[in-house]
Formats: sequence, C-alpha cells, structure tokens
Amino acid sequence: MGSITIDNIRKEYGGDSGTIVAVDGVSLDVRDGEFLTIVGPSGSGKSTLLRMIAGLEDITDGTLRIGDQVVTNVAPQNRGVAMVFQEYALYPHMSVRKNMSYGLRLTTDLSDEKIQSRVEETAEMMGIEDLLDKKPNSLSGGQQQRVATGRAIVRKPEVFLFDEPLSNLDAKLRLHMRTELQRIQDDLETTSVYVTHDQTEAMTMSDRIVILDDGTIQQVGTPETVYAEPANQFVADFIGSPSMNFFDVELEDGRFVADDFDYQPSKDLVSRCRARATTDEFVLGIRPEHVRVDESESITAELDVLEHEGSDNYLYLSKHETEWTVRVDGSTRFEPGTTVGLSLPEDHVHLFDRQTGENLLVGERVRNPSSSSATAES
Amino acid sequence: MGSITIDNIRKEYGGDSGTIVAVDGVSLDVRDGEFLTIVGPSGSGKSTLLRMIAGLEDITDGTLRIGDQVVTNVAPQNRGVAMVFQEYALYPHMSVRKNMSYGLRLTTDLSDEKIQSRVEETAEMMGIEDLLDKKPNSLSGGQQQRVATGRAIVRKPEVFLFDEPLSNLDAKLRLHMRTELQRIQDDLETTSVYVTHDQTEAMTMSDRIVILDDGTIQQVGTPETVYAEPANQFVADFIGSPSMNFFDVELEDGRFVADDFDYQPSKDLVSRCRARATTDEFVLGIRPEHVRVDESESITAELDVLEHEGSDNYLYLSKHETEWTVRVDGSTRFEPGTTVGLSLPEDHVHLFDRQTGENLLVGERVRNPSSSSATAES
Amino acid sequence: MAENVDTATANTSSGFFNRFISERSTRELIIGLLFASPYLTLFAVFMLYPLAKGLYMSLFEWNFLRPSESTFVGVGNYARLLSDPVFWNALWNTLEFVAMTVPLIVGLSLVLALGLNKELVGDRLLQFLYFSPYVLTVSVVGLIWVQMFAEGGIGTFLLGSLIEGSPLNSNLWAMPSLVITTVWWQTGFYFAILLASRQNVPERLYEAARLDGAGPWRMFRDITLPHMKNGLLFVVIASTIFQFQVFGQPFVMTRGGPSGETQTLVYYLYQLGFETRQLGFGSAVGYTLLAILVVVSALNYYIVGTNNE
Amino acid sequence: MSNSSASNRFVDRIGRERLSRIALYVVMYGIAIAFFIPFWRMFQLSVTPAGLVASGEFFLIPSDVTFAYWERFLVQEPIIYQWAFNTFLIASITTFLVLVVDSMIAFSLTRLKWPGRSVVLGVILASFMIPGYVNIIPLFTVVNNLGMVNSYWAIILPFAAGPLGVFLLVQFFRDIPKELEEAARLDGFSPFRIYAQIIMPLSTPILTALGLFVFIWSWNQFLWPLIVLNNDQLYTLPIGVVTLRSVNALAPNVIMTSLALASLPLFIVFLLFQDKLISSVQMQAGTG
Amino acid sequence: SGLTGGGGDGSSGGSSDSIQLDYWMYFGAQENEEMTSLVEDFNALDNGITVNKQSVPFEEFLTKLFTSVSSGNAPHVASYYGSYGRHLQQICHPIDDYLSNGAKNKYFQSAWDNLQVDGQTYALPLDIHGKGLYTNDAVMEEAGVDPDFADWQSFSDACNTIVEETDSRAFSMLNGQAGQSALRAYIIALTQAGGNIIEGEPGNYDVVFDQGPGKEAAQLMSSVVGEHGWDKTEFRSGLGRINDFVNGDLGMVVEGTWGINNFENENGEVPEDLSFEFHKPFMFPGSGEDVAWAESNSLYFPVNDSHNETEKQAAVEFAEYITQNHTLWASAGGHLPAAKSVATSSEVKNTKLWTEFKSISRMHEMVTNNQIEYQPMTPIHLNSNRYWKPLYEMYLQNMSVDEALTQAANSLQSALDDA
Ligand SMILES: Nc1ncnc2c1ncn2[C@@H]1O[C@H](COP(=O)(O)OP(=O)(O)OP(=O)(O)O)[C@@H](O)[C@H]1O
Ligand SMILES: Nc1ncnc2c1ncn2[C@@H]1O[C@H](COP(=O)(O)OP(=O)(O)OP(=O)(O)O)[C@@H](O)[C@H]1O
Ligand SMILES: [Mg+2]
Ligand SMILES: [Mg+2]
Repeated sequence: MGSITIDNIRKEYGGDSGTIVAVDGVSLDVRDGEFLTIVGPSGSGKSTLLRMIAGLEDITDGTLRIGDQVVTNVAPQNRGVAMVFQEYALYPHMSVRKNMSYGLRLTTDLSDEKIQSRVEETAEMMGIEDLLDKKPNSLSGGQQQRVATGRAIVRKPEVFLFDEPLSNLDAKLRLHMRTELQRIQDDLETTSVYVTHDQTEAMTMSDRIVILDDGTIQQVGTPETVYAEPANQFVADFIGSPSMNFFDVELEDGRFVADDFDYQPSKDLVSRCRARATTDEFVLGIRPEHVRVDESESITAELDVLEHEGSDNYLYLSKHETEWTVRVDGSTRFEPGTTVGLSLPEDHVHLFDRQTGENLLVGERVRNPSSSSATAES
Repeated sequence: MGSITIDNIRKEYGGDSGTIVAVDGVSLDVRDGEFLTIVGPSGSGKSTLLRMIAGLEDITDGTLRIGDQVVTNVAPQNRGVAMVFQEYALYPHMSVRKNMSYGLRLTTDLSDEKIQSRVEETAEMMGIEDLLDKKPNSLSGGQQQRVATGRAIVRKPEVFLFDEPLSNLDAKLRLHMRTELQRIQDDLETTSVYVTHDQTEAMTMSDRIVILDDGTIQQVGTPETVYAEPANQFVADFIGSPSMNFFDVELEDGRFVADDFDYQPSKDLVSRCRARATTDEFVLGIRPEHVRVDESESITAELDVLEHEGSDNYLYLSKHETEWTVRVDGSTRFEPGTTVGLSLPEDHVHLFDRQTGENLLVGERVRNPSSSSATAES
Repeated sequence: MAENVDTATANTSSGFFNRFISERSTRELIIGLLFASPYLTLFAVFMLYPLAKGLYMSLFEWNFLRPSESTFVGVGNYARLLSDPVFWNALWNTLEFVAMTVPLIVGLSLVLALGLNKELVGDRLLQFLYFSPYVLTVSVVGLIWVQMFAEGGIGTFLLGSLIEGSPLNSNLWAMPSLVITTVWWQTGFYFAILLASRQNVPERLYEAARLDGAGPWRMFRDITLPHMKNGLLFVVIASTIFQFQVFGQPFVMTRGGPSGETQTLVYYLYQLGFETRQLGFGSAVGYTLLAILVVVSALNYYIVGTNNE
Repeated sequence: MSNSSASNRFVDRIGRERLSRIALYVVMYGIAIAFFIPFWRMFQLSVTPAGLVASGEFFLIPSDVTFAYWERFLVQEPIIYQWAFNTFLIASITTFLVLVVDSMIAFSLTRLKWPGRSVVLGVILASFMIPGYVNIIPLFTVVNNLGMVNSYWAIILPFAAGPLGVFLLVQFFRDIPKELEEAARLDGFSPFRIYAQIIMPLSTPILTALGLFVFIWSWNQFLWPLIVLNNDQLYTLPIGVVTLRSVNALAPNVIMTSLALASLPLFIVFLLFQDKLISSVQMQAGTG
Repeated sequence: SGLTGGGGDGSSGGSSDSIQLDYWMYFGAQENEEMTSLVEDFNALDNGITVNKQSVPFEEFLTKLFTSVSSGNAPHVASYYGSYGRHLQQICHPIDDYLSNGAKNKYFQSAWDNLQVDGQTYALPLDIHGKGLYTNDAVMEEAGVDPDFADWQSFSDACNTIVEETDSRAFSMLNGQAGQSALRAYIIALTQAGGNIIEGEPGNYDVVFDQGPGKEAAQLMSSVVGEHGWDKTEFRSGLGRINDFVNGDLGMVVEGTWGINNFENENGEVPEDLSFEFHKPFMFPGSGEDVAWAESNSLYFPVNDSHNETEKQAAVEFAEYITQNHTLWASAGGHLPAAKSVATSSEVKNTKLWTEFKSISRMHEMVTNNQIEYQPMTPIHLNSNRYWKPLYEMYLQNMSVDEALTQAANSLQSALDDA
C-alpha cells in the first residue's frame, strides 16, 4: 500500500545561529497511486519534507506512515521508497546496468538473472537499453535523467520521490521528460511525491498540488482549484504565469478604490468580502488572461510593451505607479503608447485581506494548515 | 550611424581535429535603431557572429561595416559597440560605479565629473542608483543584469550587443527583464543585436529575427513572418512552443498519405506543392494550436496525457508511431485513453520537401542565405 | 549619441589591412613573451640548464676546484655506480624507508580524513593538530625526535623494554624511528588533501546508496573509494616521490648511521657532491635517482590507476 | 502495528550509532594527542633544568621548571634574531617573486595568444616530474659560477624557478571567465591593465594561498641553504638550529628552546591562516 | 648587504677601518666559550685587526670550507686538525712568508713538523691533544687495583678483577660514537703492536693495517667487548661511556685529554665525588714502541682571491697570537698548548689538570719524550666514518674482525687511489 500519512511533522536544524525550522507542523495524506506535487519558493522546506519521507532526515516531531506502518524509525532502504534526485546522483564509476541493479542486489535476494532481466525490462521501458553498459558521465542530461528514473523504477517501490528531477534539463527536454514521467506514472500507478519550484510543472503534472511556504502548507488541492481558488495571496501570486495582477484597494462607499482606478463591485461581492474581512483594506487580484480590453471602460492604462508569444499577445501597461499585465488574443494589435481601456469581470476578481493575505471570496477554507483537516480540498 | 553591414562573413577555428567552421558566409544588414535577434540551437555560431561584430574574434573572411566604416581591423573599444554578456562579466572587485565608469575613463577624455554624472544618470534610468557603491557579488541576478546593461548603456554606443543576457535569470525575472530591455531599447533607439537560444525571447522582443543553424542563416524576418511562414522545416521546428507536429507524407492520388492517417488537401495546395517539389515525398507540418479537435473527423488518435497550463490544455495524443501535440481551450476536458478526432485546417498546414526541407508553400524565398539578397524579407 | 566614436579613426585601405594582421600577431607575440620572460629566464637558468649540465657532468670525473681539469670518463660513472656497494646500500635503505613510510602515511591520513569528515566536536582543533607538524622544518622535526628517542623521551620509554639505548643507535630500530618521525611530520599534508578529496564526494550519492540499502562498508567501497581515487593516487605518487628524496631526517638524526643503516640516496648524493666532492659521480647518482623516480611513479600510476576499474 | 519492535530497533540504532561515535572520538582524539606529544616534549624540555634532563628519567611534567633557556635565547643570544630575520627576508622575497613572476607567465600562457605557448607550458609542467634534489650538484655549480653562493639570491632564485606556482595559477586563470577579459577589452583595457587590474585582483584567493605555501616552504628549506650558505650571519633558522646543536651538544633543553623559538613564527602564521594554508595544500592535488 | 652576502660582512663590531678577518671554527660547548674569549682578547688588543669568528658545525666543517673556497667566500683563518695538511693543501696557502721570525721555535717540535707539507708551513698548531687511559679511583679502590699498568697482562688482570669485584664494567676503548673515535683508540693499540695504518708516499699509498700487527690490534680491540666482556655491546648515546665512567659504572676508558670537558656538570664543574686520573695508554701488547696517538687543533689559511696581502699577514698575526697566548685553552679546555712557553706557564701548571688529574702533565711528558704520533698525512678526509665505521661496529661486535678490516681497508685504499 503506497499511501503516505504525514501527521504534524516538524523538522528543526540546529545551526550555528540558532535552530532553523525547515518544516513546521505539516500534515498531509498522500493517497495510494496519487501523483502529488509539492511546490514552493526556494527554502520553503520542500526537499526537507521529501527527505523525511525518504528517511534521509530524522523527524524532529510528528509521525509518518507509509501504508499502515509507522516508518519514523525505519531505515531508508526498508521504507519501500525510491528517490530521483535533482543531480540524479548516479554512481559515476558504475555502468548504467550496475547503477540500476545495485539496490536490487542489496535489498532483495533475487537471483542474478532475475535482477538482470528486471533491469533490462526497465531499461527498455525507459528507452535506455542501449546505454546499459555506458558510464553515466558519457550520457546526455536527458539520458541521465532516464537512468535515474529507471533506477528508481526497477526497485518497484511503493512510493516514488522526486526532488526537482527535471531542473537540470533545458526547456525543450524538460517539456519532453515531463510528459514521459507522467506517462510512466500513469502506467505504474505508483504513489509519487514530486518536488519542484516550477509552478508550470506542478500545474501540468499533478493530481494534487501542495503549496509550501516557509515550512507550512499554504494550500492543498487539484491544479484547477489552486489556480481558480487560491487560498491566499501567496498562492495566487505563486501559481500562474505571468503572475496575477495585484492592486492595493480600499473599500469606500461600496467601491474598491485603488491608486489609479476605482472598481465597482456587485453588492454581493462586497458583502462576501465584508463577511470575513478584518479591515477595509484589501488587495484586489486578477489574472492577466481575465482582464478584458474594452475601450469603453473607465479603467485605463498606457501600453508600454506588446509581446507576441505563440498565438497570444501580452500587453504590459502602466498608469503612474500601477502596472498591468494583460493577455489578449494574438490577433489583437496595439501600438506602444496607446491608452487602453480595461474591464475586470467580477467572476474572476480575487480579493485578499491585506493583513492576513487570505482570499476572502473562497469559502470555508481552513486557515491553519497544520490542523488535521488541512488535507481536505476546498 | 548604428547600422551594421555584414558581408559574406566567415569564421574558422583551428582545432586539434581540423578546422571548425563556426560561421559560414553570413550576410546581413542591421538597420539603424533596429532590434535584431539571432536565434539558433547551441553551437550554431550565434555567439561567434556577435563576437566578430564586437571585435573580440578575428574575422576569417568577409567584411564588416558599422555605420559607413569598415571595422574589420578596428580594435574592439573603438568600434562604438557595447556588449552585455550572459554571465554579465562584471568586474567583481570593483563597485558598480567603477564597473560603469571604467570604459568611459579609458576610451574618452571626459572629465571625472562628466563621467560621474553620466554614470548616475544611467543608473537612475536602470533603477540601480542605490547600488552604485556595492560590489557585484552582493547583488541579485536581476540587479547584476541591470548593472551589466547599464555599463553598456553608459558608453552611449552606436550598437548594443547582447549575448544571451537573460539566460541566467529565473523564469519570472527573465520575463520581467525582457520587457525592461525592450522599454530601454525603445527609449534609446540604439541598434541592438541580441543573441538567444530561446525562441520565445526572440519572438517577443525583436523587430526582426535571424535564425541560424550550423553557421548559416536559415531565415531572416519579422517574428510574425518566421512564425507563419517558416522558410524550411528547421525554422518551423525551432520557432514555436510546443513544436510544430510533423508527419512524413507521400502524395498519392492527390492525397497526402501518412503512416496513420490520410489528409485530403485542396487541388490548389497540391499544385502549389508540386510546382516546387523535387519528389513526391513531403513532410506535413501543423502547429499544435492549429489542430482542431473535431469528433467527426477521420484523423483520430488516443489521448495519452492532458496537460493543463494556464488557460490552455495541451493534449498529447498518439496512434501507433504517430504522435500529436494539440492545444485546446482550458475548458476542454478529455480523459486519458479517449480517442479524439482531429482536423487540420488547410490554411495552417505547411508542407516541406522531404529532401531539402524547404517550405513549399512559401513563395519566392531565397534559398541560399549567403547570397547578398538574403537579408531581404520574404 | 556616440560621442566617443570619433576616437575610432581607423584607416581602411586593404594594404594597411595585411600589414595590420602581421603587426598584430607580432605584437601579441612580443607582449606574450614579455610577460613570460621573467619566469622563463629563471626556469632556463635554474632548472633546464642545471638539468642538462648534470647530464654532462655525469660523464666526467669532475674537478670541484678546477672544473677545467675534469676528465671525461663516458659512462664510467654509471658503470662504477653498479659496483658501488654504498650506492646499493643507500638505494636499499631508501626503498626500505619508502616502503614503510608511504603505506603508513597514506593509511593514517586516510583514516584521519574519513574520521574528520564526520563533523566532530572540535574538528578545527583536530585538523590543527594533525597538520601542525607539517609547518615545521625538517631540522626541527629531526631534533625533536632525537629527544623523543633519547633517554627520558617517550619513544625510549615505550621501546625501552625492547632495546637498550636510543633506537637511533640500533641497527634494527634506526630506520623505523626515522619512519615514525616522518609519518608524524608529513601525514598532515596528505591528510588535508584526502580530506578535501573526501569532502568532494557528493553527499547525494550516499543518500542514493542508503536508499539502495548500502551499509557503511559498501558505501566506503562503492562510493568513497572510487571517488577518492584521484586524491589517493596523488597522495601515493606525491608521497612516494617525496619520501624517495629523504635527506633531512637521517642527516639530522642519525648521520646515516648506525653502520650506514639509514644512509639514503639523497644523503649519498649530498656526500658525493659536497663532502667528497665527486661531482661527476654524484651527478650520475642524481640522474639514476631521477630515472628510478620516473619508473616508480609510472608504476604507481599504473598500479593505483588501474585497480578499482 | 509493530510499534514496540520499531522502537526496539530504534534503540538499537541509536545505541550502535552512539557507540561508533564514541569510538570515533576516541580514535581521533587519541591520534591528536599522539601528534601533540612531540610538541609537548619540545616545550617540556625547554623549561626543564639540566639536572632533571641528565637524570634520564621519563616524565610528562617536569618537577622543576626554569625559563632560563628561553631567557638565554630571547635576551642573550641575538644571533637567533638575525637568523629569524634572514629567514623572513628570504621567504618574503621568494614569495613576492614567485607571485609576480608566476602570475605573469600564467597570464601570458592562458590569456595571450602567441605561437608555442602550449609547448612552453608543457615543458614547465613536465618539470614537475623532476624531483628537486636530483639537481643539486649541477645547480650548485651553476649558482657558484654566477657568484651567488653565500647570498640569498642563491636560495631565492632557484626556488622561484619551480613550476608549482605556474601550475596552480594557470589552472586558476583558465577558470576566470573569458567574458570578463572581453568586457575589459571592449572597455579599452590594455593587456597589462587586464593583468594588473582584472586578473590579479580576481586571483587574490589563490595568490594568498600560493603565497602562504611558498612562504612556509621557503622558510623551511633545509638542504639547499645548508649547501649554499657559508656565513652564520646569513644562516636561516632551520640550519641555524642545527648549528646550535653542534655547539651545545650536551644540552637538549637548550636545543629544544631554540627549536621552539625557531618554529614559533610559522606556528603563528599557521594559527592565523589555517584554512588558507590547508586549502593551498589541497589545491596542489587539484582537490581543493 | 644581506642579500648579496659575502663572508666579510660584519658581526661583532670593530671599527670600520680596521682589518676584518673571518675565522671559522668547529669548537663546541666549553671549547667554544674558551675560543670565543680568546678571540675577544685578541680583538681587545685594538691593533687594527678585528676577528669575526664563526662556528661551523664540525660535521659540515670540511664541506663548507671547500665550498667556500670554490665560491670565493673562504674565511681568512680556519681551524682544523694538524694532520690534515695534505688534504687542506688544495684549498689553503702556505704561510712561511708571513710568519714572524722564530715562530717555529715557539712550538713543540713534533707539532711544528706535523704542519709541514712538501716543505712548506700550512698551519699553526693550537694545541697537542691525545688520548690516554682514564681511571676512576672509586672503582679502582673498590676492586683493589693499582692503576699503574706495566704491561697488557697486568692490565687485563686488573680488568678481570674489576669485573669480578665490582658491579662496574672494566674498560672501554670507545669514547664516542663516530668512526673517528674508534680510529684513534685503534691507532694507540696499533702503534704499540708495531703496525701502521698506511705506508708509502703520496700518490702511492699502501693500506697495511688489515694484516699483521693491524689485525692483531683489531682483534685485541674486538676482544675487549667480545672475548673479555669488559665492555658492553650497546652504545646508548654520544656520551654514554663518559656518563658511565663518571657514574662509576665503568672503571677505565680511553678518552682524550679534552675529556675533562665532558665530565663537567651544567655548572662547569667536575662533580665533587668524582676522583679520577689520566694515564699514558701504554698498556697494549706488541713489539711496537710506547707511542700514542696525538693530534693538534691548528689554524689554516684558506685560499681566497679577494684576500689581500695585508689581510693574509694579519691572519697569520692573529694565528700566532692565539696559538702563543692561550693558557685558557689549556686550563679550561684540557689541551696541552702547542706553544712550549704556554704549556709550562704557571697558569697551566697550577690547574688541577696538571696537578691532580694529570691529563696535561702526562701529555706534556709524552710530547717531550717523543711518545706521540700523529695520524698519517693524506690527501683525503682520513677521519671519515666512511673508512672507520666498520671498526666501531667491530668493537660493538656487530661485525667480525675480518669483515671490518676488509671493509675499512678497501674503502680507504680506493679513496687513496682516487685522490
Ligand atoms: N542540512 C541542513 N542544515 C541546516 N539547515 C538546513 C539544512 N537543509 C536545509 N536547511 C534549511 O531548511 C530550510 C528548508 O530547506 P529545503 O532544502 O527543504 O528547501 P527547498 O524548498 O527544497 O528549497 P530549494 O527549492 O532551494 O531546493 C532552508 O531554510 C534551509 O536553509
Ligand atoms: N574558441 C573556439 N575554438 C574552437 N571552436 C570554437 C571556439 N568558439 C566556438 N567554437 C565552435 O564554433 C561553433 C559555434 O560556437 P558558438 O559559441 O558561436 O555557438 P552558439 O550558437 O553561441 O552556441 P551557444 O548557444 O551554446 O552559446 C561551435 O561548434 C563551437 O564549438
Ligand atoms: Mg530543494
Ligand atoms: Mg553562445
């Protein structure tokens, strides 16, 4: 059984200048066969969390179960996990074949032939059967990546752990390996926990995403949920590229007043906001693709730069200190310098409490991610 | 005058194992004030070309003019060019101020005050006025990038040369600096030659794009042109992300027959093809965003993976050996395993000669890029 | 704009062009040599020339006070070498010394490097202690150890039951005493190298190996050792070459005694060159030493370099 | 599930880890103490009165302590200062010369293009294989013919001809990004400016490391100064202390005091620059 | 001036217009202090000559001297053994032209003669020192032995008695760990056995000690430790035998006249409870004469083209002064001065060395009775361990007599042939 239950896990590092809390009371259920991605900025504790699951780091506090077993004190090789590292961590002086068979030889009592056939089978699956007798150094980045993945697969673990496995590849190859990893996971249906700092990767690959910041969970949910209903401003900012536009607004006479524009919301929106707000200060957010260009509108900004990307155009606009990024159809043409009218469809407007960062329009979200129900989706 | 005229330039490196031709007879006119981007895969000779313009590499053959002057034998500092390097190449032991003023001090006889005021002016323009007394190592990547650009700007060169100036930044920052560089170039209107291997950058920033492969020019044109009318299969493949779908087809009875589907073109298309083809073997290409999902169609494939990216979904489909990438609207949902019908709008279909790679549907393109008219757009 | 460009007043006729090219490469050559020449002069005078001169001298019975009265003997010096019992004794002693010292140094420095890699409390102090003998000059080292082995010294204290008197005066124990001295003096140097070599092993590999179920011994054999191969190779070769040239220890501690038991090749070289002033013969010994060392390092390289593959 | 067995295993694991940890500490500190004993012996003898030394007894801490010998050297025997000064002078000049000359040629070999430079580099690096001592006889005749015997140049110049610095600096200079130099060329730097204002400042880490190592190595030279120095006013500490031994054949405590004094300067250097020095050692093996 | 060196740059003052002389010596410890004060005395004369003395370790002395001559840095004056004239002839110049009138007659004849090479004077003798038999009174008394030995028989009886009657060892022929030490003791036995080290002339030497009387003497030497068991096979440290003698663990030892220096404690005094006497070592058997080995510390004058005549003259002047006015060298250093008047001066005669321990007085008798013999004068470094270490090993029973003699004789013969 490849499910993982993480209960209020905490990790402290004792450094020279006091202890660092790398992971701060994280609770999380990973379901059997699920592909779960952990994203977050650098230093947010992603690797630490993953390495605790692997058994490479001691757990300071909390319990960790893989399947039904508490593994807090089980040695890494006995946890039924396999890990793919960012730098691949292939044994450089061993052939690909030895790299792949090493773990099997040490942890199982399979016969040599069995091991060989399993290695070859896996190699075929990964398309590296021709590389089996090469040394890792003579392989390209993509091939190394495949070998590293193959080394994990061949052990038939209950859980795959990936720590930014693609970040050493160039853009095109990354794209390619991304789909390949997905395909494999679909085939094997092994529970996978995948760490990345690249939100695109997270969004495209996962069943569910965990957004981590500063050692605590910000939100757990499907890609669609975290995109459409970010729990707080951090998530809203982190997910999506280019990032969401944010404006500091104050609620005055039922209008949201920003520095350089006013926004007239519906009554309903205002009351939903009010219901949960602590003050009258908000942050209004809207994604570039949701802003509409609409000459008749009162919100205006001047076009600085137009970028043509694939079939879309990105408009970078500004008015005084206020800056906008807007995605429009590739056929839309403006000259830089033009003043453009913008409208903000209320469906897509997000409002965040300026103090807490909380998304006020998303219902019953549990704010304390370390409580036991944090793993529930919205 | 910041125009550059490159006439049949060639660069050979004498290596241990024979000479390497890095740039092979390239001719190109860069207009005064133009923003020209050179793209191409690694090793295609982009940097070599740029460095010859800068005077950092000797020119094996051909002539190079900046403005009206043949600069082939002019020392780098006297060519009126400034360069921004990929690794920024800031002098690590000098303050930002010294970094920026050094070139002025050595190449001009401006007074110290003049130099200082020019440095400060430029720093303000780049938003780095607070960093002037720091050392480069204490700056973030983005700040270093700004300083490097500022160092180039402060010299008021006739030509800016950029060699992958953004490739060391992370995705978000890259996006940001991209627009910033564009804004600056718009302001200064200095002729700029910008090298990148990232087609997105090239597409979004440039007035014109030069696509280089193996030391020769494949196509020169505006972003729109190279995207919509790639001169050959190389360009078609290189420009656009994800890449164009390509299929080997044969013309049989007025139909293009691929391994796993047939495509029925119009008569006109067939005759345009025939007019310039050398054989009956073609490569049919179509971009992911141009493929239509259409249940009624005869071309079918099975969905392997669906990737959700921003407001789009990418479908990765296959049938036997044939693979498809298709972009559809984010709201379109399919389950992996579904069989999907596809249609290929004839407007967007490209046909390439399988021998020469030439795009048969694009008119009067000049095939030999080293001839003097190669700089003309289609 | 472009106010600085008027400095670029280059002339562009093609005759100038050709001249420029050659002028430019001559200028590059001149500047290059300008920078290289101070060292090259030193190198030529104090390295290459003596090397050549040594070969030349080794063909003569060289007159120390009046070089012009030297007599040419061809390979006579080399022939004499072969039948010179002192040479063979010195060679044997040197080999004996190397054979004892190198394994001890390499082994001990490896142990220290592996141990200190484990983040111990006080590791800087330990590193300091291990390395500090290395900053001493050989005369200080030798004289300290003479006292270690003298009456009341701990060396004699420990060995007292085995031998009477200073081990430095014992035919059997003199050489081991020099070996111990040398190990104390030199280990720190090689330890530092192996420590760096150990620290360069990517930690990730150990993690991968832990997940693969490797125990400490396996990790050592399959990850640590192969990664430290280059470091070890350097240490073995460098220490062999260095120990082969042992001079200061016997010079200061035993004067080659007792009974020539600790006379080494370089000591012999010194005696020939400066005590008995047989410069020609001495040069022949020097060249023979060079030949031996080239063979030894080639062998070392071959042995250490090919196993573990 | 098997909570108790898990916790047993846990105890086992912790127990075994702790045991091996303790063993490790015992070994490492044990060796450290063994390494320290000779230093202790030196210091101990230097403060032990003659009578106690003559008794030939073994002791760790002398029952009686005198600082007369320290006083003797520090106050009465000025020659040891002269030697220290000589050694310092030689080591300093050598270090300076090596840094300048080696960095110049390393710059030339890595940054300037001239025909034959790879051959030159090859020859210099090949000389690495030549053990220093095989050369002493012809080298002496060369130095003698140059009239440099009994002068410091006889020690300094041959030392500066060694390939180590060139080797290290060439490796380091190679890794300095080419772009920096190119940026400098675009800024109008001459080769000399590039050397002096770009390459040298950027190389301070390796230059200090190399400098330290050269300094110590030069300070500790023994055989060669022994051969070329004839005048005790010119002696360096390492050969000076051996002379002292001959002169004071009877008094180990006197000798030890002189040794302690002779090694003190380098000990201080080592204390101050422990990391630099060790990293310079590591660079030699290409592992640092 | 440090960098360019040169032997001459000053140390211990002296006015700048005075003649500066460099003087190299190898004396250590006690002797060093005495020589230092002698030099200071000379400098104090203020006669326009300043001598800068320099200690060069004995082991390196010849090496450095040769090197300095070849590199033009040689000192004006250098100490070395008087019997090394032919060896040092290569690098020293004769001084007959510079000597004061009648200098020759100031020294004992034997010492003077020893410094003549090919009819020229190469050095001036500082002292005459030799080896004798030291007896420890306490041990003698305990064994009831009278230390006045007429012949080998009575000597060996006495030795056996000591071994039987006391806890001490009877007799050692080695006072130091070097081959030189063994050589000197061996020569004493050898001459009394009627043998020689070498025979023949320069260019045609014959090593003869490996047979006949040479062999007998060697066998005798070896038997002291081996057959007789009067001495032990270990040699602990440089002063091992001396310490044993001082401590009463050894009854008799062959030791030099200067040995007194080694008996002294750190205060420069002979221990209160030590009572001993120096005897002429004429107890060895054989048909030879009662003649014992002797040597002179002498002053040589190395060749240096940069020395001018005035300096050369001054150097000899200094040497004459120091060899003819040095009672300290005898009274504290334990050497018989080579200058006759000094040797018999009251300062010397009043020392314990003359009156009580008898080392200088008996040496004086031997010199005046022509009972001393210098080592043969050869062009090689005759005292080198290279030749004599086998004798040392033989004495300690590490080598057989034949082996040791063959080795020593062969290496010496080939060195002489090469010279
Ligand atoms: N071995 C360690 N000792 C001390 N602190 C550590 C250690 N490993 C990680 N940390 C700290 O713990 C925090 C979380 O680190 P972690 O590596 O888990 O972040 P991450 O999210 O993986 O970042 P990245 O995206 O850069 O890999 C950081 O503040 C880091 O500095
Ligand atoms: N100094 C050199 N010596 C020899 N060959 C070189 C040198 N510089 C470049 N080349 C070769 O010239 C060709 C073009 O190199 P160049 O650096 O211009 O490519 P590029 O397009 O800039 O690639 P990248 O995107 O990797 O920077 C390559 O084959 C390269 O190996
Ligand atoms: Mg991480
Ligand atoms: Mg490039």
